[in-house]
Amino acid sequence: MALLDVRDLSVVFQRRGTRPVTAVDGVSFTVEPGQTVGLVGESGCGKSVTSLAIMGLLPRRGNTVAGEVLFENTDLLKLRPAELRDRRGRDIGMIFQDPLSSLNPVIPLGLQVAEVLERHQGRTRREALREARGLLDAVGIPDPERRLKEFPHQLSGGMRQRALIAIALACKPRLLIADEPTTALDVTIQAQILTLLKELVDNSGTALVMITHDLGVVAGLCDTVNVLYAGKVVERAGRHHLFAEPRHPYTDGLLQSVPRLDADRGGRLHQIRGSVSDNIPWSEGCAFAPRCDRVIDDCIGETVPLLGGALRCTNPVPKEVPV
Amino acid sequence: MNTMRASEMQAGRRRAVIAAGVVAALSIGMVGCAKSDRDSGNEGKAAGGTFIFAGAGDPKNFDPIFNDDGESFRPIRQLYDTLVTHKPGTAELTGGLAESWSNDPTGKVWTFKLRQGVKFHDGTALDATAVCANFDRWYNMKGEAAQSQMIYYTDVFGGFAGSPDAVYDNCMAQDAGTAVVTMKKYKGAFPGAFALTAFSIASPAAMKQYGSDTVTQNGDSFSYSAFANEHPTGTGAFTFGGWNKATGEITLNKNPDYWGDKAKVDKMIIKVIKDENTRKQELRAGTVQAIDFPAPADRKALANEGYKVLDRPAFNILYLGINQKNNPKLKDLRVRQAIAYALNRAQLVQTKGPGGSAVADQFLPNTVLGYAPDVQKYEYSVDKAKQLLSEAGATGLTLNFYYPTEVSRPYMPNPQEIFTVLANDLQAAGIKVNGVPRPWNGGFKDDVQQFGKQDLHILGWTGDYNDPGNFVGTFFGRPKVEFGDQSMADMFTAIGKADATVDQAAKKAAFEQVNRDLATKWLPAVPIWHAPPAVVTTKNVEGLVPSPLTAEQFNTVSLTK
Amino acid sequence: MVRVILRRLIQLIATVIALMTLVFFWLRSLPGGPVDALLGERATPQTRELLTRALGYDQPIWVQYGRFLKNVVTGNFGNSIRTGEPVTEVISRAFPATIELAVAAIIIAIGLGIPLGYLAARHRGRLLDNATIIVTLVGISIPIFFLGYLLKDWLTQDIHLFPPSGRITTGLGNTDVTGFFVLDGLLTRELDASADALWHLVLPAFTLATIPLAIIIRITRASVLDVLDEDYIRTADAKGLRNATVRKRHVLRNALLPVVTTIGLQTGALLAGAVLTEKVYNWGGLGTLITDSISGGRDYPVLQALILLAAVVFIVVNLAVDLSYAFIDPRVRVK
Amino acid sequence: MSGSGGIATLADHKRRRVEELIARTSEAGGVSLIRDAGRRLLRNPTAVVGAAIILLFLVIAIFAPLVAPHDPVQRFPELTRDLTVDHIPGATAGHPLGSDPLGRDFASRMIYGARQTLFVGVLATLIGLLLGVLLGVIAGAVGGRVDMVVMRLTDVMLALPSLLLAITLVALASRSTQWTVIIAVAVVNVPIFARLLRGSMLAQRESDHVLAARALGVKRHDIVLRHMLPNSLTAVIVQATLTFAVAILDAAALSFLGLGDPDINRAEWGLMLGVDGVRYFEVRPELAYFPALAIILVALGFTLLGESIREALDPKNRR
Repeated sequence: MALLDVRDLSVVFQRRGTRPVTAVDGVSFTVEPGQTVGLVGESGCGKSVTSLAIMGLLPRRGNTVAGEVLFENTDLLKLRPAELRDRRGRDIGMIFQDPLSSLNPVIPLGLQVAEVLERHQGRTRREALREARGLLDAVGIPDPERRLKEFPHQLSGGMRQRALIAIALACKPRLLIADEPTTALDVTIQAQILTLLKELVDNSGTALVMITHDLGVVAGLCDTVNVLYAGKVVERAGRHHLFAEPRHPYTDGLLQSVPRLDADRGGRLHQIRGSVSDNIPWSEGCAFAPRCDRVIDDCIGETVPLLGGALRCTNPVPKEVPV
Repeated sequence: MNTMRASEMQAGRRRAVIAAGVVAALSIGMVGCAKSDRDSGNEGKAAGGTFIFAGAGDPKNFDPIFNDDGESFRPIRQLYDTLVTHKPGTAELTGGLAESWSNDPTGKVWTFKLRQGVKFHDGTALDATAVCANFDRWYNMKGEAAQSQMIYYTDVFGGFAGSPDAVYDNCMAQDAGTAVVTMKKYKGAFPGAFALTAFSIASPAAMKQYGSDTVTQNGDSFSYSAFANEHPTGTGAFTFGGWNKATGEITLNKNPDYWGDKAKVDKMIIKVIKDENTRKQELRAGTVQAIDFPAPADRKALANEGYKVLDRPAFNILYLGINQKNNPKLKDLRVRQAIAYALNRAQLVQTKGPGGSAVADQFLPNTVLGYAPDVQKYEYSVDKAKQLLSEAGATGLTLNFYYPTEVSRPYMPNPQEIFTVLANDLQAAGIKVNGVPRPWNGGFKDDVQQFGKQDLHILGWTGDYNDPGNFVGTFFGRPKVEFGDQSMADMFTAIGKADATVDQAAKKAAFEQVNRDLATKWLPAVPIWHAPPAVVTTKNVEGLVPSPLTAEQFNTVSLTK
Repeated sequence: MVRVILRRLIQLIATVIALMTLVFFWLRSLPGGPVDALLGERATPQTRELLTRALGYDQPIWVQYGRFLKNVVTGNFGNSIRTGEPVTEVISRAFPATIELAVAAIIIAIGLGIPLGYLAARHRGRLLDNATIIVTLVGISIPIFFLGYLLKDWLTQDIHLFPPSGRITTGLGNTDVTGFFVLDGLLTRELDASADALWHLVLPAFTLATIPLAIIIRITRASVLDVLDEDYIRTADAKGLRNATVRKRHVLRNALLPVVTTIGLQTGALLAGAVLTEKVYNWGGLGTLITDSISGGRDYPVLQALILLAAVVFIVVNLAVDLSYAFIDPRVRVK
Repeated sequence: MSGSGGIATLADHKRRRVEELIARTSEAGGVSLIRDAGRRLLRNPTAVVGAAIILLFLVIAIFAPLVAPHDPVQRFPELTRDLTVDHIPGATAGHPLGSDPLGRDFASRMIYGARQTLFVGVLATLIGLLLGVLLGVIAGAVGGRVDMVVMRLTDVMLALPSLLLAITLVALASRSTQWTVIIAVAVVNVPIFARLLRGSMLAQRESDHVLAARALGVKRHDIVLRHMLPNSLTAVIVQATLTFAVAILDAAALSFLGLGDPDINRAEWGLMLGVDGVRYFEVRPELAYFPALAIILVALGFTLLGESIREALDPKNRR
């Protein structure tokens, strides 16, 4: 049985005096216990919104969430706010993009770690702080005793992100959602954080939803990958499959736009034409059509279905025929 | 720069919480008290025998000789007595500490027969020596600081020991009951001036004990003796109970062994409330029983609500001064007359005059000796004005009209309005007016009385004692910058002569002539109105007799339930 | 921290000296002034001359300035022209009155302002919010002297709900210990006096509080809204913390930072507002003193001292605010 | 720009469809800050209300002579006839709002009041703004010792709370005229503008476009005038609108303290409220209510507009 089963999730933003915008458009995917699933796509493709919707962290005003988010067969979307709060941080942890702004600037680190333990495991402040010390140690923050009393601005970016991880994993959740956990960090730190994440989830058997625009990250740790475009899943495949032979032109484009060491020198880097803003509503056909190299007349007209629950394309990249 | 420990953080938060609590408590508390206290507040109202009078300003101190303003004189009048005083409600002289007084033919020697058995508040007796001690004290006052504060003395007695124009010579105690004061020369001001509150008789013993004569200059001002501030000692109907400056309350207690009618209330509090509107509201709220100087606009309303509006007989004058120095055209009598004709004084009195005010046709009220009923009146007539102007070849005349701001005087409740109306009238007669506002203490008095920058200005005067010299004498008796120096010598001499006349009948005639000539021949200024200031009391206040000199004696006041 | 305080103190002294010198020479250059103010309408040329010499105005200006500086340094500001007592006395008597009033006003402004602002923010866009916004806007736009005037007319005349003016009922104010009447009453166990003083305090305090209250509400509301869409609030929610915890620990504390600064800035507004409020309610404080010392006869010694005092208070308060700011916001502390 | 290269191969009707769809979406997206701000302003009711009030106020002020029934300083016999110090005649034929304390037409005075009030407010604001901006620019652009001096100067000014400073200035001016009031109220705002400008200048000195300009070797004063000043001005404009409200309120307060414009012939709302309105409140409350209402409305108008402009320009509210 799936740990997390997202069914036909869609989110519509509606601000006063503007046209409604469909940020997430019927996304479905599942996460098995201990599995690591990637949500990939350019910024604005709706991947972060998806994660927030799952956690029920979207601001109440001005948007409507539809579909089901089954976590161990209970639909999180149907829970009362209080019940949801009981699960957040205990069953599902989350890590955010910008570690600095994601930590409260005026509260010492110790408390920020401890409070989640106090909340979900009924620890006293003293116990919680002692435990927090251990957690910081576990995520590789040197001299945790001192750090407990320090404030976010006194820590380095990497350490802040480690702290956030410590907070997210404090209560041993069964699912961890990481929303672009490394984009705000230097490349060297990125690697460290990723490896840290990897070993933590592996050891604790925590399932991980990794949200990123960086295929490199995906390649690093995801078991299966969902490629999102304009709020829809356009391709889903196992990591090796996806990298070996991407079928959707968009995925293909993404892959080709990643610089490769084994690429022949001077060969110019491929890029996807245009930007996210020039796409068309799915109702009118394939949203990617305007930017697609393989666009054909059939792409325009009516919505393209997710063929075999894995590929949303009328004119996919042909499978390579073994020579 | 140590960082804060978690425990401290807790403390911080706790502090915050406590603070919040206090806030809540206090704000609730306030409202609570607002309710619980309403009754006890009203008790304060007619508290037994305490009479609360709302005055309009702070007194300076309580040593008579160093004061010259009404707010200081009000309490002083209750604490002290003068040799000669006024019949209640009039400006007529009557016996004070002196049962009777006489003047020799030369008019220089004054003999006072003192009341028997009068005691100062400190128990010492009032006798001739005490009286003379006062006269000598004034005359021999040392130090510029002290002397500069004896405004009335310099005005009336000319100067101090050693000064050539000093009027006072000596004072002899013929016997315990008889004091003989000798002057170097006759002065018309006497005997009226003996009734001036500034010349109240104080206890020599107390003055000695509390070093009354030490006036020390400090920075831009002076500080006065313990006598003047904490221990004023006279013979008055009330004794000094203290001055609470924080609340602006001067407390006076009944003097049980007063020689005259003993005070009917046990206690009197003079409460200083500067804003006329607030005085009225306090009266309505019942927290005071009487207020001085109600706003002219409020008189009718208060009367309708059943308060007693007591008008003081007018003893003041508002005039339009004309300075002949800067603009030669003004030397021409016809131009000055044109100005007089141009002013619609009747309308001004009707629209802006406080109740009971009347158009003035000469510079003294009709109660004063020398008032001439038959002076030229200058009835309002634009045509006459225009005609005179053209005769004088002064058409298209432009005049600088100075008027004071930041001030309100009984004779001039609202200078700006008065100026606006007068200017308006002058414009109508074809005289261009260039209005120049100046703060009362911030330049007006300087510019007008020191430097004479103006062509026209409004100013006035409240009489001190019943003598024409105190009015016309003060204004036109000597050359004054205010009206353009040295001009019209004949006016000065005429007034001088009148003032020097000893025989009362002759003096009366002389001043009547002066007033006629002021109107017809000289016209150095145009009299505008006499505006009686009022006192308002609650229904239950009896026996308050308003005095033209604003010299009310409160021993006659009683509170009926 | 210490260095900060020191720098501010030095700055304060510099500011003050600059101010005093400015004021001194300016005042001396004006017509009228002390001599005029000291002499009533009856001044004769002789007395005028006597006085000018007595006050040393015949001496050259720099001599006067020297004397003035010497006095100031020795804490002697001369005597009030109107009352003749030492300026220091006059002011130390008026000071408690204004502080009492200002503190009451600040308590009201903060006590009502922060909760209201917070509620408005929580109910953003709903009735309560809009109502609050409108009220605050009017609160900022109304001339407070007129507001005070109306309150007085409505609540003290026909219905004697509150006293029209003054700090305490005539005759009750004899318990002068600290000069803070509410306190004095408590100290001397004369609770009725305290209550009476409080009762007198209500209207003036509310009048004076109007503008700070309005501003604090607006600032609180705005900053709460800002904090609400901060990432760390999302984190706190992601932790599943209880709503109450999130608000108390994470929202409020951050939201208060700008409010604290505002409160500091408002003390200035308070001093200014006191001038109007005190005139309306005949409140014997610094405000009244200022108006009197100007229109009541150009009482320059008092005026000088008052300007100095106002400056000192204003600067000191803001220093205090900065420090408290450093206390709440660790980021500032370290820098 | 659209990916026409890709869709070029499509059949015409489909391509056209795609292009128009793209056109629609992109038009909804990226718009310039100012246009976007303007858009949001028009959508914001408070802004519209504020603007409306101000517009009305301006119209009345400018066309006062046409709107007003009479000359505001003329005294009318029919009004003075039954005018006394404790009775001010109310509405009569030809005088819709009746008389003022001197027998002048109150309605006309209210209307001309708009003009005078505008005059005071605008001048006070402008003078304060110009001086402030000048100081601020100098401090911000030159920096160093100059900056230090300017800041100390503003410190001295800020040390006295606004109205107090104004009061003192008026008192120190010895002669009270309309101008002393205007100047006093103006000077109060100088330090505020100065600091505002300096702040944004300093911020910009480090900003990319300025650094770029400097790198390109653009002269300093050009950088200041062409690049820095314009960007600071939005903030200044907002401050100015808010200042206007404060200015007319301070003017009114001064009048109330008896330190305002001494010429009571001049019809200015603050003056009318602070002097006649208060003095004759019991005789005829309208003398207070009407000017007070007018002041509140106008102050409100400017505050509303200022606040909503600020809001509109705030990048946080974009998207």
